[in-house]
Amino acid sequence: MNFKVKIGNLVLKNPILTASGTFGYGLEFEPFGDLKKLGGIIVKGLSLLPRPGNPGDRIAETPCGMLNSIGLENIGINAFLKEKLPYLPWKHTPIVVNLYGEDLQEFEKLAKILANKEEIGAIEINISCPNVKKGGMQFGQDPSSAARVCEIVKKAAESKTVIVKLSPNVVDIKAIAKAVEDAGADSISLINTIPGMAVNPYTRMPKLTNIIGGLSGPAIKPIALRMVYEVAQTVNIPVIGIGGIASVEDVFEFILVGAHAVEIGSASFTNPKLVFEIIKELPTMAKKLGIRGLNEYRGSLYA
Amino acid sequence: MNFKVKIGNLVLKNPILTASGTFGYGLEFEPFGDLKKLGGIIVKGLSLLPRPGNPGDRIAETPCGMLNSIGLENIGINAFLKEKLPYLPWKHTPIVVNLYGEDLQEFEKLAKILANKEEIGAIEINISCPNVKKGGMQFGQDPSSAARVCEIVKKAAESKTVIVKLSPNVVDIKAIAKAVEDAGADSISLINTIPGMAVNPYTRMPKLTNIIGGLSGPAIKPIALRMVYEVAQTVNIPVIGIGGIASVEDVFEFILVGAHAVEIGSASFTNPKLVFEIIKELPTMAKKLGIRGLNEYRGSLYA
Amino acid sequence: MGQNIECLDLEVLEVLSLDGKDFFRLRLSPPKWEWNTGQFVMIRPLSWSYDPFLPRPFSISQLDNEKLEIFFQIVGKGTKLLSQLKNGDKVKVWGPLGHGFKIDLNLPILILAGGMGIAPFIGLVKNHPHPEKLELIFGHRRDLSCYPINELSKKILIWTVRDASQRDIERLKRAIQVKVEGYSSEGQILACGPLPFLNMVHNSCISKQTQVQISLERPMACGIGVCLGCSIPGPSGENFQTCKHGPVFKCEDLSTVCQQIKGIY
Amino acid sequence: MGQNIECLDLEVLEVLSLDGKDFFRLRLSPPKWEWNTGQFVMIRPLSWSYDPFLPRPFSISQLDNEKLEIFFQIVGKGTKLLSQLKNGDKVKVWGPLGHGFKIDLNLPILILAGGMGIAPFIGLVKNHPHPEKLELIFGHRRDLSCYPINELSKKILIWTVRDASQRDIERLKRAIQVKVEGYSSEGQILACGPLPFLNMVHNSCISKQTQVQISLERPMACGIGVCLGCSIPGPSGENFQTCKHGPVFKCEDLSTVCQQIKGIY
Ligand SMILES: Cc1cc2nc3c(=O)[nH]c(=O)nc-3n(C[C@H](O)[C@H](O)[C@H](O)COP(=O)(O)OP(=O)(O)OC[C@H]3O[C@@H](n4cnc5c(N)ncnc54)[C@H](O)[C@@H]3O)c2cc1C
Ligand SMILES: Cc1cc2nc3c(=O)[nH]c(=O)nc-3n(C[C@H](O)[C@H](O)[C@H](O)COP(=O)(O)OP(=O)(O)OC[C@H]3O[C@@H](n4cnc5c(N)ncnc54)[C@H](O)[C@@H]3O)c2cc1C
Ligand SMILES: Cc1cc2nc3c(=O)[nH]c(=O)nc-3n(C[C@H](O)[C@H](O)[C@H](O)COP(=O)(O)O)c2cc1C
Ligand SMILES: Cc1cc2nc3c(=O)[nH]c(=O)nc-3n(C[C@H](O)[C@H](O)[C@H](O)COP(=O)(O)O)c2cc1C
Ligand code: FES
Ligand code: FES
Repeated sequence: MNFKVKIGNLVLKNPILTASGTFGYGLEFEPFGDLKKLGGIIVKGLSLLPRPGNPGDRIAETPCGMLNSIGLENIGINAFLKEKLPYLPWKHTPIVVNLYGEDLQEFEKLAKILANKEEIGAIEINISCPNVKKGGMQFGQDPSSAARVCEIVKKAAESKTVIVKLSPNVVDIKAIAKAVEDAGADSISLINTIPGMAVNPYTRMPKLTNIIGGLSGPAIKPIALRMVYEVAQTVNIPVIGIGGIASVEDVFEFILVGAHAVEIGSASFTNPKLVFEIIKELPTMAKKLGIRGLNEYRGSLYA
Repeated sequence: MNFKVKIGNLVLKNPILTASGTFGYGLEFEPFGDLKKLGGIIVKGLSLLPRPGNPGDRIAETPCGMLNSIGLENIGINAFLKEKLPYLPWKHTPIVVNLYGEDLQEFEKLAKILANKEEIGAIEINISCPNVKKGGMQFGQDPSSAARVCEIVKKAAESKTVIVKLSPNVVDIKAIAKAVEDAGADSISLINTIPGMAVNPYTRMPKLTNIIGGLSGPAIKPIALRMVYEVAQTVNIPVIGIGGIASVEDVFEFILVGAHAVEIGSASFTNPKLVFEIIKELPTMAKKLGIRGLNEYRGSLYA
Repeated sequence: MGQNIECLDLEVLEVLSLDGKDFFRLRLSPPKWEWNTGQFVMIRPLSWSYDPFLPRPFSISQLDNEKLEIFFQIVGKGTKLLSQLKNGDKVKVWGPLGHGFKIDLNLPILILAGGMGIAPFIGLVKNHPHPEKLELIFGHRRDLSCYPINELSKKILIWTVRDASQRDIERLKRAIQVKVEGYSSEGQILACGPLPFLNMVHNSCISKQTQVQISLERPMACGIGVCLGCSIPGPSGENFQTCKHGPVFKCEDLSTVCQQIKGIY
Repeated sequence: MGQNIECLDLEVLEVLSLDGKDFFRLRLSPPKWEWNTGQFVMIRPLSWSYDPFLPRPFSISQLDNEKLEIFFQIVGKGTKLLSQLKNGDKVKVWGPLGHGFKIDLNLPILILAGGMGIAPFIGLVKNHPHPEKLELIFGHRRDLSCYPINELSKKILIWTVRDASQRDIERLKRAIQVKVEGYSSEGQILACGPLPFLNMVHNSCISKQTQVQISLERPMACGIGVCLGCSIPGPSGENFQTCKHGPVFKCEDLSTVCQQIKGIY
């Protein structure tokens, strides 16, 4: 069976991508499976300059999920291009770079750097990180600033496919999605983490030094599924579903509500072979569902 | 030890309340414990006229939580006053009525009915239900309409304590909380459920006939805790924490971030004796924490 | 009813697979309850963390001085975990819940059971003082050996129909229709099974103006009438909570539900 | 290192409580790994649903042809569940992870262990060809019988200090300071234990300009350098991932962390 999907100019051999920040720079997963088999690799969010991230404790477990307040620690775009990208199997599977800028200029510069790099398959703009002081989520909470970031990156990135990653911390996700589509996005991915908090009642300390972090994992799947459903019904560009996906059933649930592809996030921490296993299970699951391709299934929810 | 807390005119003998919609009209729990021991009983949301709620399937389990789209099925305020209230131990523990109106007039009428009923301890206004078409959450998403409902109920309810229950489906919960405090609310309770969705990939059906429902349970605790923390730092009226509370530790976590009291919700479905057990465990837990009262602990997070 | 509901931590005495795979008998240390056939319990093992979150409803299959027994099939996460319980494990159980069948031990009784719908009737058949008054029509998809049928008294009349194909279902339907007529005046009819099965029973009986008591399954969170997750529309507009007013209903009370079943399922 | 990491489903061979309560030895079917003292594994039983969600990190305590052994204490939900594993249960395990201690078997070695910090050293002590070259200072809160101390060779010198009170801690500190000086030039010092213990070791050694290898614990989600949850600031501003660049660090690489410890803990 054929599991190909098109996202902008990209053709993915299957709809399984890795969510930014949960798959490192990709190479870390070589011991666990053949990276070439992946639908695409989305790497850790990159900024112009290296960032140390937030100090102190920055992960905590919660019921069916986890909080993180990494604060976009990364090695910077240049180190990535020099030290990581050449070793990734970019000829065989698209490498998607997740970008974070503190302001519009930074986003523009980042996009320009990537515009003519043939090794880069697509750009995912992160306007939804809850863990940084500047930029991040605030771009993603208002339709017009979301649109502005998108336009600028789209122009600077020239022909590169641009995916805009939305924040769930909004009242009306449909309005943001529409604004971003109108601004020229090739695709929309959602959701990023939801602001949350955990404390230790005995030590009276917050579990994250930053106090507030982003919630991810199966706990948020119902919220993610609802938002993907709402957005898929609103826009005409492909939607990429993210949030708590941890099994091949979950993948098909997101496709059922209208997603073209999905990203596997924190669930990879529970089993580093998970993405590879899910890809192997796609044909069996499709057979169980009695479908011959993803097109006939996508968005076919009886509702 | 003394666990008394004051909410408006009410004195609760302990900070443990039951969340609306998860404790029926109270009497159903008589086989499981002594209702008089509760800090307070908040009953199922009541409207002017009886409501049948939404048709079809209206609950579904999710990772560490559940979705519901009951749609405020209830027997109506009059049936409650006649058939339930007299049998509740209102002399020994405050009965709090959760109110739902489709518009401002309905809220006003409901409040007037309750104003001079001595059996009623307080009113909790539900401006946050995601499962009804009119009223409900839309009142809770905008500071000025939230304030308007609050003012009207406060006036109509005369000297009754009024608690406003906030929706988590907002970008800035602090702004809503402030507006409601300024409008005269005696207390704020939060959070109500978060809109979410679940589907069956095999039957291609949404698990709720209504498609979208409200997410509750431990899954949402990190989000609830964060919002309670934000609101407790913003307002000077007592805050009541709700969301995924399932153990005595959870109770103290909410108090640690600033809550005066808490409501136990869906966790009661996992063990109908839970509220009674938690109340029994309060002294032991306080001892473990080395505290002599709630005042010294409340909001004492090292942050 | 409702006054004698109790919530207890019971001990697992035995978990036995009937087919070596999906069908299980779970025996728990017995509570001292007065109960009726058709009543049920909510079950949640103490070892469960918050995932799965909700308790699971099961018919009381047998309850005597030795054990509380339920009979279940693995259909998802929760039943899978129940099947892995070990002797000595503790489970939280509350019951007896709801209203069961109203049974007159002196009348002939026709039992209509589809698949796991056999569960509530096992104790009834085993303990009935006049088993020759009982007749059972049992429709099932899986091999007969999956169900505790051979435990039932030899004295009762059992008609089993394997309803694998559309033709089988038609056979089952005819068998039921023929039998039902005989019981219309002189005896009682009790039914339990999956919704399409109940729908068939309902339609067969309504058309013959025959009384039948039907046990209904709905998704449940609390089992005690408070979450309102299991509400169904009654014939005159009012709602019934399946867990409290049911799970056993009079046939005519389910007309609205049966009309909706096609829409829902 | 890093090239030979594997993720396997291993079988539980034994779960043994050392004190009948909180301290456990878990033996798993052995993978064929080359590994060093101080490396660790991530463990997640297949029976876990999504709660608890994350895997748990544990030092490799012993690994030979017969078993992979970890030694752990119940401190929360995850370790509680691990202690309830039964023989034959399957657990997902990936490793060997990170960088362990760099050990010269010909040099004298001083081991400084606090509480569960003894775990990584059990295999080292048992298998060391010249146990008389080893010396262990062991600070512990709980009764000595909780720890597998009596399994260790009689030939090695063991100083145990029960650090229950502030005075005990001062004694432990002095014992360490005195010993450390002796090893400054002629041997190696290895340390593992809770953060305040490591902080004390760090300060004692830094002040004497003594080299010590310290194994650090940080909250971890992935164990393989991708979540960046375990990052610590290195001495010259760059970040280290504890799971990948550590868990064993050179003393001087931890100066910034040790400065922060007071702030964090
Ligand atoms: C009053 C009552 C009595 C019951 N008695 C028995 C019994 O004696 N033996 C027995 O095997 N089963 C019985 N059931 C059904 C049993 O409760 C479900 O099979 C069980 O809850 C499924 O749990 P799960 O986690 O394995 O499945 P899930 O993973 O929760 O769901 C798996 C599948 O089962 C369906 N399902 C889930 N819950 C229910 C439910 N409450 N009713 C119907 N379908 C459901 C889901 O839609 C899904 O398709 C009874 C149900 C009720 C309401
Ligand atoms: C590299 C490494 C090696 C380890 N080796 C061992 C070992 O050999 N034996 C052993 O018993 N323990 C070891 N630990 C600690 C062990 O991982 C934790 O005790 C365990 O994860 C706690 O899980 P829990 O679910 O029981 O506790 P939780 O409920 O998750 O937490 C309970 C308490 O433990 C603390 N805690 C949680 N995770 C960690 C962590 N990763 N590090 C430190 N404290 C934590 C929490 O802050 C909390 O106070 C090691 C940790 C690391 C990072
Ligand atoms: C540790 C961690 C780091 C993350 N870093 C990034 C990031 O750099 N850029 C980004 O867009 N999203 C980041 N995310 C968000 C994920 O890509 C994903 O959107 C989110 O975790 C929800 O998916 P999940 O529930 O499957 O994990 C991070 C998530 C986690 C858990
Ligand atoms: C089945 C169900 C019915 C509910 N009905 C109401 C209601 O009538 N009025 C209301 O204000 N909140 C209602 N709620 C929301 C709860 O009171 C509570 O705010 C929410 O469930 C979060 O708390 P929890 O996670 O502890 O369940 C309902 C929740 C559930 C699960
Ligand atoms: S299951 Fe909750 S009301 Fe019936
Ligand atoms: S634990 Fe994930 S980077 Fe170290």
